[in-house]
This record gives sequence, C-alpha cells and structure tokens, in this order.
Amino acid sequence: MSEYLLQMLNISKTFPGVKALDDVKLEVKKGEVHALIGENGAGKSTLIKILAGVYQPDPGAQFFFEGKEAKIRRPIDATMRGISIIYQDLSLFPNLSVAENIYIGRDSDKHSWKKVDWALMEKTAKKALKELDFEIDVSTPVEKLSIAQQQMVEIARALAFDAKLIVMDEPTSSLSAGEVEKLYEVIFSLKKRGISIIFVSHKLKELFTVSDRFTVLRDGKYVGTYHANELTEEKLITLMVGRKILYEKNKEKAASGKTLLEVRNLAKEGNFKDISFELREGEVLGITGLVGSGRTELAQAIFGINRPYKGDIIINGQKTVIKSSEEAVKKGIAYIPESRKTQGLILRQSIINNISLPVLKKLKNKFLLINRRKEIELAEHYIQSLDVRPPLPYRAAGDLSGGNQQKVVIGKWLSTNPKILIIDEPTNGIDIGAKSEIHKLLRGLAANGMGIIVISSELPEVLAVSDRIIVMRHGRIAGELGIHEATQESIMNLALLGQKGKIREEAQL
Amino acid sequence: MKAFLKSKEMSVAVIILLLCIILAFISPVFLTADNLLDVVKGNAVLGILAIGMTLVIITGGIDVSVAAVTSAVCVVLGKTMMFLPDSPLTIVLIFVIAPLFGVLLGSINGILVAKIQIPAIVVTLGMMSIINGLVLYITNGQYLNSSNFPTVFLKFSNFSVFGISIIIWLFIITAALTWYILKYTLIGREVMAIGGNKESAVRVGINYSKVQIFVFSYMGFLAGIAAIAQTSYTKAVDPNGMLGLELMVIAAVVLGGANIMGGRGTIFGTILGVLLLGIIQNGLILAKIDTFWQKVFTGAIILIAVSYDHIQYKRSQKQLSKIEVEA
Amino acid sequence: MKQVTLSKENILGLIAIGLFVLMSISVPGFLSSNNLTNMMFQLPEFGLFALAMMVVIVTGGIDLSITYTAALAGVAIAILSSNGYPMIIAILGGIAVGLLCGFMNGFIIAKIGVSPILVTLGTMVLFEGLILSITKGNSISGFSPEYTLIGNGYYLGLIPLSIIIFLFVAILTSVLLNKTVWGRSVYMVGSNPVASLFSGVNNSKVLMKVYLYSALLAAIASIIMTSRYNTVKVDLGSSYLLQSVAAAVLGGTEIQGGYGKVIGTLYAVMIFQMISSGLNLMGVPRPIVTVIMGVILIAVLIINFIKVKADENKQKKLAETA
Amino acid sequence: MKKIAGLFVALLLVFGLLAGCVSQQGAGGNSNSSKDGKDEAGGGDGKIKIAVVPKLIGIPYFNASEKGAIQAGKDLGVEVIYTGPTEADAAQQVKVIEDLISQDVDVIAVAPNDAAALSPVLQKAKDKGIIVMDWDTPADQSLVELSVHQIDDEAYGRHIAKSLVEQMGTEEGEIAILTGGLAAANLNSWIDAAKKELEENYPGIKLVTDKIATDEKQQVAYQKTLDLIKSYPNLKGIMAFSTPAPLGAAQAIQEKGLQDKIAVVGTALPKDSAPFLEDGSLDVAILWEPDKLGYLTVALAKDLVDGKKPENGQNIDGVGEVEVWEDGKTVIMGPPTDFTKDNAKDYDF
Repeated sequence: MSEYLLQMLNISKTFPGVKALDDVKLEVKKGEVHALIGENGAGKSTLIKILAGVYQPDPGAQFFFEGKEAKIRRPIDATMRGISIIYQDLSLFPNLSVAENIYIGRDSDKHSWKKVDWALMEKTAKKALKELDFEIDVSTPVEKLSIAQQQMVEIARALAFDAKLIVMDEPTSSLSAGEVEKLYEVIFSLKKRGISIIFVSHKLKELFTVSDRFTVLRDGKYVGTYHANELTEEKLITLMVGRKILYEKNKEKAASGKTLLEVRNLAKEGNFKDISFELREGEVLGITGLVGSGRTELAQAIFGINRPYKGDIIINGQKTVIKSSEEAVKKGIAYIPESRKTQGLILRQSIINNISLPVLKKLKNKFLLINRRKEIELAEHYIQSLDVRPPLPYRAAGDLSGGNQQKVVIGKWLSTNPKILIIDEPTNGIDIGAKSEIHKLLRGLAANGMGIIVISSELPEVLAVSDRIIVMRHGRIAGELGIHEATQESIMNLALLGQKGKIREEAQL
Repeated sequence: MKAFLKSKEMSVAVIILLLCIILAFISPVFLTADNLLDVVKGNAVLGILAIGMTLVIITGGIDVSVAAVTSAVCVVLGKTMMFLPDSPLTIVLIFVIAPLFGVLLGSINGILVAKIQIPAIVVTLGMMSIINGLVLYITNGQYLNSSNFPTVFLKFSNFSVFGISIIIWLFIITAALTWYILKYTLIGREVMAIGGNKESAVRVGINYSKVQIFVFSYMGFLAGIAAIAQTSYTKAVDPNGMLGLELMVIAAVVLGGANIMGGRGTIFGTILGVLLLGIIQNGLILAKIDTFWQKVFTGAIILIAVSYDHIQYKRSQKQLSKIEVEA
Repeated sequence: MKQVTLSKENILGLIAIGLFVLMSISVPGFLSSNNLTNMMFQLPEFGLFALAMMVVIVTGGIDLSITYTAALAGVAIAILSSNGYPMIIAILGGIAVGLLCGFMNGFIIAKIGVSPILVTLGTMVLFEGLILSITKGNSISGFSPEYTLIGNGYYLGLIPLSIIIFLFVAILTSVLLNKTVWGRSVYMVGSNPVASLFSGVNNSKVLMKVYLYSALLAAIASIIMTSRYNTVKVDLGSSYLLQSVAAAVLGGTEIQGGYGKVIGTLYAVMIFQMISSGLNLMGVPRPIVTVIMGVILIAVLIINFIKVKADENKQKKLAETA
Repeated sequence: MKKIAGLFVALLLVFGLLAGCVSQQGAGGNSNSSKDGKDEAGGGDGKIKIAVVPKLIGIPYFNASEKGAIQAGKDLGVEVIYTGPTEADAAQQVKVIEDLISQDVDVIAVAPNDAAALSPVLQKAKDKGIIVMDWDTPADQSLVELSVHQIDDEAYGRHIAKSLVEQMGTEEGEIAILTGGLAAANLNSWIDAAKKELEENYPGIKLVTDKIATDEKQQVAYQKTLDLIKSYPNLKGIMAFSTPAPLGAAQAIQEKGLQDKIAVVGTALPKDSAPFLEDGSLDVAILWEPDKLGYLTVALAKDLVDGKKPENGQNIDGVGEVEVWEDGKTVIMGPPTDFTKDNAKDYDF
C-alpha cells in the first residue's frame, strides 16, 4: 500500500484558448495538511474542481485514491469516496437547519419517499459537531449563522460523510482572527484523527502555521512539492512568482501630465475607507492587493455602479458625483470588469453589437437611427487594430477565445475615447502570448495621454505595466510604491502584512 | 419565537390582525366562530391550490393551468358520480379518481418543463388553453347539480367533525400532509434545498428535473383534492366556475411571502396569504363597503406587499456582500 | 462553405404561407374578399397587444396589465368624448392615461426592481378596480362618428384603416428595436442586464421606456377597439391577455429575454388569425379552436427544442472531427 | 428633443392625410364581389341559413335555447348556425358575427353582450343584405328588423318583486338583491323594474344594500349570501338575478336551515333549481322557457326571409301566442313561467 492517500498524476486541462493545467501532479499523504499554493490563475481552483468531479481532466490523467485507481465523474462520486470540498462560497442551504445541511446528499435518487429521520439526522449532526468541539443548536437555520459558523457546518458535513480528505478553499478569507485560531484547532484535531487536508490559501503566515507540505503551482505548471521545514516565506514567494521574471519590469518614465482624476477620502460602508489618490495623464496606476481587499468595489464606485459613497471624486479639477455608469461614460471613464463572460460582454450578441454598445449614441444619423455602416466600420477598425481573431464581426462574442474576447472588450471601451481607463484583472484567464500583447497595448494607450488604472492580483503584471502601485488591504490603502522601489516581495509584504520593508519576524512564527 | 417575529410571515400576520381588529369594531358578527369558519370554508379550494402552488413557486416555477386542471377534474368527477352506486365505496372511489386524474394532467406539465425545458409559464399557458377548450367542448357548459350525485356524496359534503365542515378538514389535511412531505420526506427536503440554493443542490447530487416533475405532479394531485372540495362546496359542477382563479392562487402564495423567483415560501405563510384574501372579501361586505372599490384595495395591497418585500430583500443582500474593513 | 439555414422566423413564415394555402384550398369562402377584409379588421388589435407584449418579453419581463391599461385608456377617451371634447383631445387624453399606467409599472419594475410578473399582477387588479369604480361596471359609449372611422373605416375605400395603423406601428416598432439606441439597448438588457449596466447603459431608463412603449401600444389598440366596438367596458380586450403572450412566444420571442423579432410576432398573429377565422368558417366549435391554439403553441416549442438539440449535436460532431 | 417634436408633427400630418381619405364603406367592387360569392353559395343547396348568436356559448341557459333553435331548424327546413363567443365579451362576439357575414347567412339574430359594441358590425351585415334581428337582449333598435323578447322587461321585474313579497308572507322587512354582473344591461333593467315595484306598492320593504355582484358563479353567490345573512340578521328576502345566483343564494339558505325565515326568488332554470325548490330554500324560480325562445327566434327569422311580418296574437307552432308591440318590431313571447317544486320536474332544461 502506497503512503499516499491521494495521487493525481499527469493532470492537464485545456479550456478553449487556454491551457489551465499542464501536466500537474498532487500527492497527499494520509493525515497531513497539504498546502496548495500559487498566484491567482496558477491553476489551483481548476485542480480542485477536477478533484471534486466538476471538471474532467484531459485524457492521460491518472488518479489514485487509497492506492486504487479511481474515477470521479460527478461531484457525488467524490463525496461517496470520502473526498469533501469546502468551497470558498460554501455549499450550504440557507433555509435549512444545521442538522439537515450536515446530513443532506446522503440518500440517492431512489429513496424519494423515504421518511427523513430527524432524530438520526440530529444525532449524526450533533456527533459531527461534537467531534469539532463546536456547540450550536442543530435546528437553527443556517442563514442565521455567521460565516465562521457556517464553515464549521461544512466541516461537520465532511466529517459526517466520513471524509478521508477535506479540501478547504480559502477557508479563512472571511474569518476574524479569533475565528481563524479556532479553525486551526479544528484542523489539528482532524489531522490527529488521520484525516488529510488540502489547504488552499494566499495567506502565507497561516500556511506555515498549519501545513506539513506545500505543492506550488505556477501558470498552470507544477513547480514542486516541499516540506515546511525546507521553506521560508521569502522562498515560498519566490517559488510562487518564479525566478524568471515573466515580463520586463516597466522602465518607461511616466509623462507627468495634468491630473485627470483625484479621489479624496472615498469611503463606502462595508467596502472601503479613507481612499485618496490621484491619476495623471499618461500614467498607469497599478492597484493590487488580495482578492476581497476592496479593489473592485472601489473601481465600481468610481464607475458609478457601486453607490452611494462618501468622499469626493474630482475629474479634471471638477468635483463630480457619478450617479450611473451612463454618466461615467459621459465623463470619459471606461471600466473593464473582471468577469468578461458575465459583466464585460454580452456573449450571445455579435462582436459589432458589443463594440458599439457604449457609443451607440454617437453613431446616430440625422434620422436618430443607428448608422449601421459607421457601426460596422467602427467594429472592423478595432478588430483590425487589436488583431481580433477570427476577424468576423458578425460572430457572437461568446464564440471567441478568452484573449480575443478581452480584445473585444478593450475595443469596446476604446471606441468611447476614454480619458480614464480602469481595467480590472486585464489578463485573467488569458494565455501568455496574449497577455504581453495586452500589456503593450496598455502602455501604448498611456503614452498617448490616457490615464489608466490597472487592478490586478498578478504581481508581474502590475510591475510590467504600472508607473506607480497602490496596495490595498482590508478596504484601505496599505501603501504606495513607486515603480523603482516596487518588487514582488515588497508588494506582497504590504498586501499580506500591511507593512513596508522586511517581512516581520512574527510572520515566521 | 424570536425567529418568527422577524420572519416574512409576521408582516402578513400583522396585516391580518389589524384587519381583524378593524372589522371586529365595524361588524359584531365578524369575530363569531360561524363567520370565521365560513371564511375558511369559502376559501378552502383557493387554499388547497395555493399550497400546491407554493411548492411550484419555491422551485422557481409557476403553474397558470391550476384552475383549468381543477375544472377538468370537477367535470370528470361529476360525470363519473352519475354512474356510481350510492354506497360508501363511492367516496373512496372519488378519492382515487380525482387525484389520479389531477396527477396525470400535472405530470404532463412537469415533463414538458423538466425534459423539454420549455419555461413553466408557457407550458402551463398552453395546457390551460387546451384543457379549458376541451372541458367546454365536452360539457357544453352544462351544470351538474346535486340531483346527479349519489346521496352518499351529499352526506359526505355536509359531514362535519367537531363542528368543522369536511371541506375545511380537506384543507387542513392537505396543509398538514404537504407540510409533512416538505419536512419529513427526502423529496420534500430536496424541494426546499433547491429553493435554498440551486447550485449547492446540484453539488450534493440532487436530481433537479425529478424534483420539477414531482412539484407539478403534486400540484395536479392537489388540484384533484381541490376539485373534490369544490364539488362538495357547491354540490354542483360548473365547468366555468373556476375561470380566473389561477391569478388569485398565485397572489395568495406571493402575499404569503414566497418569492416568485424561487427559493422562499412556507405552508404557513401561504395559509396566511389565503386568509388575507378571504378576509378582505368577507370584510368588505360585512363593513358594507362599496363593492366597486374592492379590486382597487386588493391591487394596492399586492403592490405594497411585493415592493416592501423586495426592498427588504435588497437590504439583506447588501448585508451579505460586505467585506471587513479595518477600523 | 455557406449554408442556408432557416431562422425561427423563416420557418414560421413558411408555416403561415402553408396555412394560408391549406385554408384557401380546404375552407370554402376563406379567400372571399369578405373574409379577407374581416381578418384585416380583426388582426390589428390583437397584433398590437402581441407587439406590446413582445417588447416587454424581450427584456425578460411580462406585462399582465396591458389589457386593463388599454381599457383604462379607452375609458378616458370615452369620458372625454362624451363630455364634448374634440376627438384629438380625447385620443391624446387616452394615450396619456395609458402612458401613466405604463409609468407606474415601469417605476416599480425599473426603479424599485420588483419582478415584472408581480408588479403587473398587482397593477392589473388595480387598474381593473379603477375602471370598475369609475364606470360602475357599465359600458360607456358616446364617441363621435369620425372616431368610429378609425376602427371601421377603409383607407381609399379598399384597405381597413386599422390595419394600416397596425402595419405602421409594426414597422415603427421594428425600426425602433433594430435601428435606435433604445431598441438595441432593449436586446442588450434582455440578454445580460449586468453586462449592459457595465457598458454604460442605463438599464432602468431602458426598462422604463419599454413599459411606457408597451402601454402606448396598448393605448393605440384601445383606440382601435373602442372605435370599432363603439363602446368601452371593464373587460375590453381582456381575452387578449394570454393570447398575446402566446403569440409573442410562438413568434420566437424567448421568455427569458434577449431575443424576439417583430416579423416573428407578426407571423404568429397571422397564424392565430387564420386558424381562428378558417376554423370558424368550417364550423369547428369555438372551444376546439382554443384547444388547437394551445396545441400549436406547445408543439412549436417542442419543435424548436428538438431543432436546437439537433444543431448542438451537429456542432459537437463538427468539433470532434476537427 | 426638437427632432422628436418634429417627428411627432410629421406623424400627425400623415395621420391627417390618411383620415382625409378614410371612408365608412369599402370599395364598390368589394361588396359586389361578396354578393357574387353569396349567390354561388346560395346556389349550392338553396337552404335558408339562419345564424343565431347567443351572448356566450357553454352555459345552460343558452344551451337550452340552442336546443329550441336547432329543433325549429329541423321542423321548418332551414339551416341553423348556432354559434357565439366562449366568453361574454363584446369584442369576441363582433368577431363571430364578422365570420358569419363571411359565411353568407341570410339572417343574423343576436343576443348582444353590449348593444353599442355591435352596432357597427350589424350595420355592416345589413349593408351586405343580411337581415338583422335581436333576441333575448335588445340591440340597437334602428338596425334590427325584429326584436324578439322572451318577456316584457318591466313586467318581468315587477313580477319577481311581487313574487318575493308573496313568498315572504309579509309586506314589511329587509331584503337584498344579488346580480350576475354589475355591467349586465338586461339584469339591470329587471332590477330597476323590481325596485320600482317595491317603491310604489310595498313601502314597508327595505333594500339593505346596493345590488351585489356574483361574477356569474354559484360559489360566489353562495359566499356573498352567507355574508349577507350575517351582516343583516333581519333579512327576510333575497332576489337573485342571473341563472347561477339564485342557486348560490338557495344553497346558503339550505345550509343554514333558514328556509322558513328567508324567502329566495330568482331567475333560474328548473332542472338546476330542483334540489333547492324541493325543500323550500328556493321558493320560486321565475323564467321563461329558453328553448321556446330559441324556437321562436328561428321561426320568426324564417318568416322574415319569406317576407312575413309577425302579427299581434299570432300563434306560433310549439310556442304559442305571441304579443307584438305597436312598433311592429318588438315581439314578446309571453308571460314568465313560475317554476316551483310542483312543476320543476316537468321540464328538461
């Protein structure tokens, strides 16, 4: 019998246009806490979805569980084998009780009319919760619980299913410090009982607290698996980021034009606070920080979608209140959202219709109708200048690959001739070649006088395009770095610890 | 108890309570047991259908063919009773025939919705048109009255237990049964689970289309029961007697706090919604109010209720999307 | 390689033509000028409701209140006319009342964000109540003779005026939907409201205009109906409510929103009209006509489903071989 | 904004132009061609075609008339088309009549849902040479050749009121009125006549509330009656108009065992009311025989085609003597029939 509980070998996964995973392996020993780590887009969540049975890997993958070859085709297959996934957004039923949430999914299709045994259900739930040393009334509906409590319910569900392997995806992202401590205790006790845990997180400190071994992924590729004692936080960061700098760090000098946008003491309850910065003509301002640090909310507030906020937004020296996205466009602001498929594009509509959408009003002829000829010319212009492939303007936007879709979105916003371009995760899910193309494009636009804000979690990207970098943490600005002083390490320090300079000692425990 | 005070049902209950207090002052007969029983009895059919509709709406569907299905079952019942002997067996038999026929019609809806993936509103619209046309064609609108029914059925209709009419009992039993199914059977919990979170339901391996077929068939089953109640109530079969009832049924469920987009809804809330509609109707005569204004009141109450509910919902969503900002 | 594919609308158009030929051959009197004019007189009011419903459905909504909006507009016209106001004032008054109804729907749906089916269910009952309390349930007449020409007159002594109005509105709707900024936004909001919001489209303005437009069409339908029937009552046109949903859906409009064409709706309305008139001429009992319409609605949707499935399979195979 | 205003003005202009060219009549050739069609169709079998249009089809009352009308067609050798809308909707009825015009019938006899609504289409029928008459409910009197009434509305309303007082056994007390729908013209005229009778001859009778609508549904009438009994405990009598309303009212009385306390009189069919007449929960159902009305309508229509006008006191086979008013147009079938528990079983409708 192998020493490994789980072995995933030769795992590749290709999505249209992107190779998300390329020959990755993951081996988890019995009773260990195994950290899966990598930057955003490194392929962690794809790997986990394959483990969960949500995605099927490309042919050639090998999958062993408890030493035997295993096939996981549907989520229920994973559950039945004893693999439980605790997603970041949790899979709970808010209207059902704690007991039910723990018990649900236990019976198959055949037993529709089987009586639900509430007594057994509660007994099972209580037992599972007791193992976690977590006291709560099992008849409470889950919607009444805090996120931390809900997470415990998910873990209890895993225990009730006799899970041998529990995957926790960013489990601490919405927990307070005290709750995190409690979670650690739970993890240790699970480990003591021989349950393996895959722990996915960005927070290096906690990874070192709980993990025995680390598997590092980078750009969909396997970097290596290491024992905790082989690593330090610095080394881990280097492993995640890679020795080879992916992109050339930006060396161009920012043109110091006039101020386009100034934000003063911007605040929105539950989103961000005390945000002040300015953006000049011809400058690329990078905003980075962990997912959930309030970056996107800030951008959407400036774009008039996330309302109402406190504080001032000053454009071209004039104080303005932006009440809607329509007004933002009028003021010369363009915002390219993070999710192309749901927010950026209307997938079923043609490329033409997508590109012209924000400028339709300018395409009216004297009869107030849309000048279709001009509209097509406009679309063709951007298809050509951005090299969208295939260059078929009537094709539905949903038919294109990720990189080409992103080009359409960029074309759409360039058509508005914006003064200020805010772009959220510009290269999310796009292959390497297209990435640097887009970086070049952004630099070129800035050189022509546009003010650009790039929001990104990908540090090399931020370094490659920005003139200045703002790092956000917990809804505030943790610090600002000029491009000359910025390194991946210094940004990480701000994002993780909220401090400039060296990683603090306590981080190393 | 505390949970109840904060629940959506509470707001309906408060409105009902206020109405009752006002009516009690205006009309001395309002609060008599007799009157209240009449209100419940008069709305039992609406109530039975609304309970079925609650399940449909919880899963995000809608069924506008309920009234048509119920009429169809009424007609079938009426016609078969003309041939049934005057023995207690007849009662047993109608409790077999009516629900079976209802399930048959309901399952057609369910299969079309789940398997052909036609939106529920369109399927049931088409079914409504088909069933109404067939019923009218077959019956030519002919009434069947009590002289066509075996006396045992009339006895059954007038039967009461503890002074409460059998029709009210049918409503109570239906409510209890449905509550039991929702609470104590796997399929019931799956209906609730899908209502709670569709994505999670699929993650834990719940068969969505099976649940859809179930809720529409169950709706048909209850339409069968409602047909028995209706026939007992009027002691006659009027093929046109249910026209337009489907919108009242939907209104009752929505007033009871169910979300038309799916996800929320309780049996208790629906019962309150039915009572609210019933009390408005009853009260307007007792309070001697001009009947012409009744619809204006009803429309305004629906608008206020749904807008209020939506604003509350938006607020709660905002709470959920908060991120922790360091002070 | 260019392949001629049949769009949903073209298939429907073929069905309409086929039906016309079939009816002409098998139903005596179908081709008589009398019957053809009849159909032209009957089509506009139904067609207008169907178009009004279609525009709303394209945004993913539904408007259950349109027939009562129309009736309320009709009541306004009747009251104004019978009090001696000139025809044009009465008509404008009616349209204003209709738009007010549309504004109420639009406000609660677009600004507050309540689901359309609930809002219009409420306003439907509300408008009905208003009409009842204004008219006491009686019918109101008293239109001027010129007014009755709108619904009953012929243009150039040949073609019913009402069908010209309807065709004009249909073309206008088609132009508005396909050629104007608002029309484009209607499809965009219907396809993906989030993405359209993120593209600088003011969703709530677009939706508001949709409900106003739908109410405007209902008011025009009301003008044609009141002038044709010379009277208005609370249930004016109420039988068109579910029929208009059926026609829009049969015409290819997707009930989830994002897709729908005027031409498709037009074909659907013609199909319903031909079936109704043709079967009546054949002496088929009216209830059976209702049944057949329901069957056609469901059957066409099943055919669409099968076609989509077949296309998907073809695509899959294509992808596999590639 | 200016552009929109301009567009609007242009639209108005176009409309104005159109309106200038609009006429009431179709082209001359239009009606001619239809006449040709008619001749051809008429040449096919040579039978007289009489269309009888009820307010709606599929309710017992009009089903009974249908029987009579069809029977008359058989007896008299004419083709009878009995068709109508499935809802009591004027718009639907107009369509039915339009389709009938296309079928080249000789006579259209209609029971209008709304007299005003039908005027244009009846005018059109007349222009095409079709004989237009009404039955059951009057249409626009300037358009019809003949108006067949089951009853003299005034006399009928008064008769119902009188019967109610008779059944109450007292000339004092509270009563209430139920009606099928608030918008039904004939029901309203009966109710008005009944009220007049009470005011003039029975000052001791007090009407407790305005007429109450029952949506033409038995269960609604039943519920409303229950509410009435509770609201007005001294209620002595109920008049119920429209055929389902008396049944609902009687059902409430039966259930509460108030047969001896509250008298119910209404316009119901005998077969439907039999179970209520039996135990006195419904005291009298007053109606005419709708099958005879259908029969009479067809018989008179045939006479019209043959060029015969009805005369006062004329005896129609299967119906009896009819009354014709001085205008020569209005035909009254006869006095109403009182259906009681003694005779209700003799009728088959």
